[in-house]
Amino acid sequence: MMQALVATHTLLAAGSPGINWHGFFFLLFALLACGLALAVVLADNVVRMAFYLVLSLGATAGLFFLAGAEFVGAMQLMIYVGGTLVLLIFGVMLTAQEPFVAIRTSTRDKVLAGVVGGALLAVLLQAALTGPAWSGHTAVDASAGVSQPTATPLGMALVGVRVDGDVASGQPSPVDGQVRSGYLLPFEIVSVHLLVVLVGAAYLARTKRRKSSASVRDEALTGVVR
Amino acid sequence: MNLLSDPVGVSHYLVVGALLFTTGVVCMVVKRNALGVLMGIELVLNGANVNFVAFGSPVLRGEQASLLGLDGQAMALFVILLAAAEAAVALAITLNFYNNHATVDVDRADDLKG
Amino acid sequence: MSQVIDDDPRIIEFDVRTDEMLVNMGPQHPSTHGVLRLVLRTDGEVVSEIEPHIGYLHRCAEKIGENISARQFIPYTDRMDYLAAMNMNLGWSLAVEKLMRHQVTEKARHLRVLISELSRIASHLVGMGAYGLDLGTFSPFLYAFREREKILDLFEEACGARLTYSYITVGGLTADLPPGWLARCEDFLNQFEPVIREYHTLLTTNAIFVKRTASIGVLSPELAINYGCSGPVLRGSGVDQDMRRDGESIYTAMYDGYAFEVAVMKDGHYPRDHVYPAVPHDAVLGDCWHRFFVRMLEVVQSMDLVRQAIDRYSACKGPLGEPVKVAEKIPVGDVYLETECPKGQMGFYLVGNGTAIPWRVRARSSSFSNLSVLAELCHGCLIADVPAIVGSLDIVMGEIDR
Amino acid sequence: MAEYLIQTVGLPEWLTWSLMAVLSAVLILNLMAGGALVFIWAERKVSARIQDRLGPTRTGGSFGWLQSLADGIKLLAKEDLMPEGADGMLFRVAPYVSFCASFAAFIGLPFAFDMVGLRLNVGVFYVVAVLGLEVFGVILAGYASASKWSLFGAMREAAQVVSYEVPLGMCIVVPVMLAGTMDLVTIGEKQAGWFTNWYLFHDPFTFVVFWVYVTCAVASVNRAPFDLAEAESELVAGFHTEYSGLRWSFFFMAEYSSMFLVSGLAAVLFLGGWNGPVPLATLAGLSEGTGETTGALVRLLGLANLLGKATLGVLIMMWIRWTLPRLRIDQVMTTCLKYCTPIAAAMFAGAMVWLWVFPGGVLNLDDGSRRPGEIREGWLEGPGGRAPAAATAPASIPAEEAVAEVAG
Amino acid sequence: MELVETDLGATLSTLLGLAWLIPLGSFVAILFFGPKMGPHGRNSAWVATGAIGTSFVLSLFAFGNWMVTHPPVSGHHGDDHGVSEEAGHDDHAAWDVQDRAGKTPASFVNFAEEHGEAASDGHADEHGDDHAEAHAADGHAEHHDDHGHGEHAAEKIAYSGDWYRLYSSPSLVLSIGWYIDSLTVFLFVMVTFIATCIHVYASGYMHDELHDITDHEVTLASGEHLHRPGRFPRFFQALSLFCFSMLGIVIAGNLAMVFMFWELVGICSWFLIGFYFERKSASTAANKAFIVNRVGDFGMLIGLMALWGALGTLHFGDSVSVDADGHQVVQPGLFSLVRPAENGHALQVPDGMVVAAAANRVGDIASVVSPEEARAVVEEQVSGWRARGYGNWLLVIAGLGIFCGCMGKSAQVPLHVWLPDAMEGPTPVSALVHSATMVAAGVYLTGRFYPVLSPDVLVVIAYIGAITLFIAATIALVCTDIKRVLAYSTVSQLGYMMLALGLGGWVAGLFHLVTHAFFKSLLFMCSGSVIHACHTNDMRRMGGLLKKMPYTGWTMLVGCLAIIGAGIPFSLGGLHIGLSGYYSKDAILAQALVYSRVNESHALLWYAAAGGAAMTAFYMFRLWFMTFLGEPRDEHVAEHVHESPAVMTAPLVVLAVMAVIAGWSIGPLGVAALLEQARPLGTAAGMTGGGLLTAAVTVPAEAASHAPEVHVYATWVAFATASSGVLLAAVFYVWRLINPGLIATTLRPVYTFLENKWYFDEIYEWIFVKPAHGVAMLASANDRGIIDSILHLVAWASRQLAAVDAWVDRVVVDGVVNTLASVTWSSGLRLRDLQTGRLRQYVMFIVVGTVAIFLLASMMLSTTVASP
Repeated sequence: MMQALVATHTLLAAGSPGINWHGFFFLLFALLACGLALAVVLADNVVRMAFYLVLSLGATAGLFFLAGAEFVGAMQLMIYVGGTLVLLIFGVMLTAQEPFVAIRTSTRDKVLAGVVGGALLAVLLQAALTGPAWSGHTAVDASAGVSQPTATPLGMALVGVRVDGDVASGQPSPVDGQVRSGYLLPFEIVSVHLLVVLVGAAYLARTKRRKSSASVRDEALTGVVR
Repeated sequence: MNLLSDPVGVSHYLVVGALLFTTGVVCMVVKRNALGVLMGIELVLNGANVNFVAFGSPVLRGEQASLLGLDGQAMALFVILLAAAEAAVALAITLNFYNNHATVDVDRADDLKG
Repeated sequence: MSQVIDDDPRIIEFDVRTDEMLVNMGPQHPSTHGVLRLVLRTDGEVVSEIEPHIGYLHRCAEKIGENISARQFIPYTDRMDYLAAMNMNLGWSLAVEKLMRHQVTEKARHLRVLISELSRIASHLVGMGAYGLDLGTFSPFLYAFREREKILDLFEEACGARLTYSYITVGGLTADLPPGWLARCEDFLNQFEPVIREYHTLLTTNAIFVKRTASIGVLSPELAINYGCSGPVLRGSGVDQDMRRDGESIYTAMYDGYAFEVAVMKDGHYPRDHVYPAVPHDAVLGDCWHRFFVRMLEVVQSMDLVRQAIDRYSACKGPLGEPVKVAEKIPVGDVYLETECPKGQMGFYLVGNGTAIPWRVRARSSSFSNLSVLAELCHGCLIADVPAIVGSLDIVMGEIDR
Repeated sequence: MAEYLIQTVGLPEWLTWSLMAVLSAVLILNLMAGGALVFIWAERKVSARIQDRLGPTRTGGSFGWLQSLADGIKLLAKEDLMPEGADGMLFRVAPYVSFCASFAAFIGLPFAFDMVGLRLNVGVFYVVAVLGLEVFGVILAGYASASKWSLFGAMREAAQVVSYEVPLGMCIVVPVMLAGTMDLVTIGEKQAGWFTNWYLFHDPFTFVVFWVYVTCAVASVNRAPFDLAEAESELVAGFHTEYSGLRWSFFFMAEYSSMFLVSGLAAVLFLGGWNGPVPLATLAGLSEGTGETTGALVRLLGLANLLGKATLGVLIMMWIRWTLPRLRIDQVMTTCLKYCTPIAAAMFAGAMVWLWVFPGGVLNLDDGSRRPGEIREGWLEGPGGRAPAAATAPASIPAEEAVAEVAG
Repeated sequence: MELVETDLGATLSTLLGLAWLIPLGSFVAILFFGPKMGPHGRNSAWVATGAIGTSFVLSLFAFGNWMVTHPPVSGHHGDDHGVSEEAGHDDHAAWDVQDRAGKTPASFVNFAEEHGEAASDGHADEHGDDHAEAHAADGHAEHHDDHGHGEHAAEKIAYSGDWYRLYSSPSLVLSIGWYIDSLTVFLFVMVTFIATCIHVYASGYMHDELHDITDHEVTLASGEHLHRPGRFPRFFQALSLFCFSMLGIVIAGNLAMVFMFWELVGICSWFLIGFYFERKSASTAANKAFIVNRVGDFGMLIGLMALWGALGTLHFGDSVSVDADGHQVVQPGLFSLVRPAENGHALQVPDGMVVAAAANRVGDIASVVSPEEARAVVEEQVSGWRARGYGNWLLVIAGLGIFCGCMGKSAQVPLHVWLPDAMEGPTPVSALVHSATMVAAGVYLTGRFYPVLSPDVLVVIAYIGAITLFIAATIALVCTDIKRVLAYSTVSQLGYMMLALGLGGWVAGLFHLVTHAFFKSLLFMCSGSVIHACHTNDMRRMGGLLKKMPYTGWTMLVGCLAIIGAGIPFSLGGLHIGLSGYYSKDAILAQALVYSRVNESHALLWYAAAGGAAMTAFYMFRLWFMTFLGEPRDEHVAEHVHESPAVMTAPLVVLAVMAVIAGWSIGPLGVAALLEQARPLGTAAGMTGGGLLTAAVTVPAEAASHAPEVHVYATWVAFATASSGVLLAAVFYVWRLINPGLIATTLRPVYTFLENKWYFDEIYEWIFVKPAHGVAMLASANDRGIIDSILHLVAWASRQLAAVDAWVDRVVVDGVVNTLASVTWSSGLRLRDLQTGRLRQYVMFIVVGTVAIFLLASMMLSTTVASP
């Protein structure tokens, strides 16, 4: 997957691809992402589901890279794929007892879900395809966009400074003359939110249990609490 | 428009996002395992993220991307972060549920049944 | 299964509710010292119950002993604690001699001390090296074996064998030492002495080692006595008992005139005849670290004894004395004698009926008693602590299963 | 080379570019496979020397240098067993997940100036993120093996790696902060000059943070004393208990290349990357930009430097492994959460204050050609813009003068 | 030193900012980890001391930077007590330095350059005439001719800037900023130095708090004494916060920030004075200090409002910002508004105040013409209005208001009553509060705010100061509590400072502030040492302690000599030799003399000052003699007296040395010369004004007091009064020629009057407290008698009404509600089937709902689009 990325960027940097590599890799990653997402739905085994999900998210990260959002892509790999999924697999394993690894769903439910999902998909696709057609014309110039640093402006924006037009200095964006605000406040809110959530999760996941009498005796005997 | 013949653009990403979103929803509906539902949620969020990134991408929207600026990417970042938080909490809830009910079958979680 | 939370001290918090599982450790596990099988009941990494299963190495040694003469039984004792076969030989020989009221020559007595203490060093070297292995460090094991090989070289010179010696035998020893042996032994001791300091650096005072062993598997003196533990395991809990000093007279007489101090912690410190590393802050008397440390002390102690024995042996003139005949008759009566082997107190019981073949032979294995305390020690420990605790008991399955 | 192929040989462009991509991929692949062979051999020799023995001596003549190859052939020939209750698909796929993660991380690691698979402006981040995926292979292997020991190993690995990513990230942020960029090439470039420009010697905080990084790196690649996932004395062989043959060897290739990778990362982040302790090339008046041949030579020198540093790191890890006992899982977590993380955080804060108080750095011996410690220079241009080396190196100081300075 | 090339303002603000914040760090650290710092938090002392020590070192660095970059020159009106005669007057060198410094951009505000430019861009032309008018009206025109020190007015070096803007709008900028001149730098050094000494001293003094202690002064209801755990960390925590607050006042770049830290100082003093809060007296004293200060702060708030409302800024210095076009915009601060450069830095009522005062007229104008035109008209009119005195009152109110706050903090009559009571705190606190921090804050702010004070206000300040110094001195004459004597002496000396400031002796007043800080902290710590040894505050039970406590005794003698201004009143080979107080007090006296000569009607000020000097000498030496000389009066006390530990005596010695040398000048290096650098622009010359509160007065230039004919006379008077005071004390208490008790009985009414502290507390009790009680009682009676009975009536009526209503409720309303409820109940019963509790179904519902909404919306949209 990553190997492919090398090729992509080399090609895009070259500026004049013989075939549409951007399209090719987009198709590849898109198919991977959607196909694996489908596999998540179809799989019965929880661990396999998690595995497919990891790959699907990874492929999405590839899509992000293709869209020039390298930082978000790396973040997706690190936090989403790395953090979240490890967490998930942890949970899977902690609760993975034979009867629960695969819980079957009734066919009726599946069919119903398929119908409803299809309707939703139709609505969404309708929205996606009838939107303004930005597509196409700028994608060829992707070589310019790819090498633009995404991490720095994003990082600066997170601490409240917008490189592309800043409220603090009152400088408008060079592009559209708008003055934008940074994300310091949302960033802080999210930070605190994360902290609270983690503390809450840690608390929630704990359970109380009666200590066995043997360990009480052991403790009394050795005077060592472990 | 013809998706297959046009160069890759926002619409393509939107389609992928829609597919991921729908898959996630179906996953949430179909899975009886609480963790499966959780994975469905992750897929839904991921689908939304694809849209955000697409709208904010200078590659896909060229000059017009500046209308959205970094907002698209920043929003995607926040979604990722909050998804991590959400996963932690959801997992904790699942574990708690498992502790109390000795199962992760969401169909058995009908204590609030009317 | 959520419990009502109250102030009951027996209710503790667990991270996540997990289900207990049974795990088999051994008999093909790398750190069970042979063919021991431990069945662990674990909750995550926490061991709630441990049950040793033994018998994989049972060879009916005792029953065989009732069908052959006392001297013929010597090779079988070799195969009990095969890491310290000399001490096994000695234990059996002394027991038979006690029944026969046989007195060995002075020269043989000193040679026996020399050989058995060397054997003790060799045994403790294995214990030490293997303990490092149990804790995940490989190099000390090979360092220990390097030195042990040198001792085995010496033994080979003396009796021709490297593992199952049958050297010490009823009524004396099979042969006298070859010429130049004593000098080579001295050379070895001189070379070995500084190496011990390396061991202390590598293990005893190593911060990780201390973390892994200090306050782990704490064995209280009462518990140790109740379970019949002996040897370094007992002394590691601070019980001042050593058969070489406290045993029966026929055994202690062997050490008459030898100066040694039992390696046990008294009044908060160990005997200070050598420069030892200080007891770490975290260590609790009776934990794995102390058991290990006592062994290390006994190595030095044995070196002292070997040196003394060399002096006394070379001072003795005259013949070594011949062992008793193979078919020598055993008087009627029964006898039980415990000797201080490297692993603990090894007891032999035999009943003579006037023939050359004992009517009953039984052995009391030190490792067996030491192993029996394992369930107590491992309760509530982590899986990673199990090898640490088993290793600190320094068991030999050959001796347990017989 | 690409131009050469297109213009002279006349290959079609798409084929050329594909060839180039495949070439770089193959190079990295070879580095991993070959590196693993060499390192496994080195491990055997190093451990042997540490343990007072000889190690392999026969295979391939002296030094037993073909031993790893022989082992590899043996592993190829071995039957790849799979336990009966195993989840077949995951069991098969797990080693490749580990391997791919390790492999993919190499793409972002620069081996010399601009000698990098892909110069990403989020290079450090990318490498760490991808390396973190290696844990998936281990977890899957542990789960799929249907063995309790494997499961234990996997759980330990998961807990450990996830925890250690926190202090590791904090350590990495320090040089990133000093350099003002996440681009590994730029980070390396900022440390050009004498060894005093290395971030290791930038200030006391980075010096401390380097050692925290070493600890965390050792832990995150599962090497002793943190090799809990495969603790042979406790868990038989941990997550790869049930593996044999080629699949097993993939785990090992992943492990050794991860070791190499974190060492290389340490070299780039703290030890000046491809810049030697003495700026030989600069003193001689050469730089990457002075010409095709000399530029290539300078890069080769840089490559040698980086490989040397990374190999040294791997050797040090081996040394540690064969010396120390293994920690217990709770102690590993304690080390991470109670020591490494707070220390790294404090050092991060300290380095920040230091940067604020001494914006120009303290120890910098300027070799006259590059301005070390400059923050944010050209960050807006990103990796697309050339680093200042090419522009300034040859002109600013004549070679004779520089040599004379050193000699004097 | 490379610092010259860098921006000194940035360096100083960094160094001093760090020095300021470090005690905050210590505070936070002790707040959170205090009890964990060693046994009983023992190490918190080291944390706090280390923090303030570090601040001291940083301040020293800053000081060094300052001295290197702006070495003080001994101007000819500088301090001529020292060896300045030899030093020569190298004004040109000074100019060179200034010029170089003037090149540095950004936060360095070189007034001469900046304002020169501002004046040249046509601004001056417009208002040239108006300025002349203003000059004539205020009588400022002659100040250049008088003294010829106009060039010094341009020499003021100050750096100002903002670290962080809390709030920013066109009408108000609230920021955390700095204003650094030599006064700031030097006060930083002084405050941190003294605070360091006091921290060290306190770590010994407070050791009782390290374990559980029984407070014998607190008796519980059970008859036992209070037993409580020690509060060692808490003490140092408050001490750190106190230092942080004080340093915040000193470094503050605007009045809002001053006010913030002003209140912080107040709350810290509340913590510290009430440290033994279980003691009734201590908690009362803490409350008293706090409340009395609030009275002052109320005035200060009025001043703040007046300034902000009229001028729209609270910044001291000018602030430079970059506007949208990238131009630098200078927004004038208070100082340049009140004393604009184009006016030669002479005081004039700022435009804002004039316009605010002429609000009616502005309204008139605005009602006739368009806003733009109105602005132009108003601008035209401003100078005319100013000439007619619009806004004068506003300026006076602003000045008085701010001074009101200073009165509270610096314990000026009538707000002085809290300070003696504040002795209830531990002695290190007294030393800190009364020397370097709290009371200094008032004087400091008066000094800092000096440019804005009009002559009217100055007269008020002078009189308040004089009254304070006199009243306090008289009370101190009869006090027997050793700490109260010192407390009143503090009040008295603060009166001196205020007097000096009010008389135009800007350097003199602040100089005295500095020297006083040293010797007063020394005196307090000595007294603390004595109390520590004797376990009593009563001087009547002491005596003859000199032998047992030599360090304490002799250092205290140094302190006494310093406070009375001991020195040789004539020149010895060109050198005037004396202790620190000698220089500062003489400067004040000289200024008073000049003032009284210029303004005959205010001669009383001079007599008060001179008389106060005599009294100072008397009561200080009365204290020393009673404590250290003679025979022990109380055997019980005397027998267990011992010298204090080294950790307490060491600061004493250090401070004693400082008390001796703080006033010395070596070449151009001296406190006075240093302070001269910080002199506010335009105050070097005298000014004439007033007429609002008093008859017009002329505030003489401070340089005038250095004239030999004035100075020599003042010095001799000071010497004579001081020595007469000492002699009198000796007559009473050493040689015992006269029995002091006899005097007391002879002058019984006076004695009683003084002993009761001029009945201030009683007066306040009668004027404020009792009436308040009375009003409260009246209100209470009103509540109970009238309002309550009305309420009862209403309640009764309501009950009757309610009875009727209840019937309606039960029958009519309940019937409706019950019907509704049963309907809801039954429909709920039917609807509950929908609530399956099944998660997946809910998801399904959501999806179906979403799709439905989309479909509906698109349908609606299409129909609305289609319909027209």
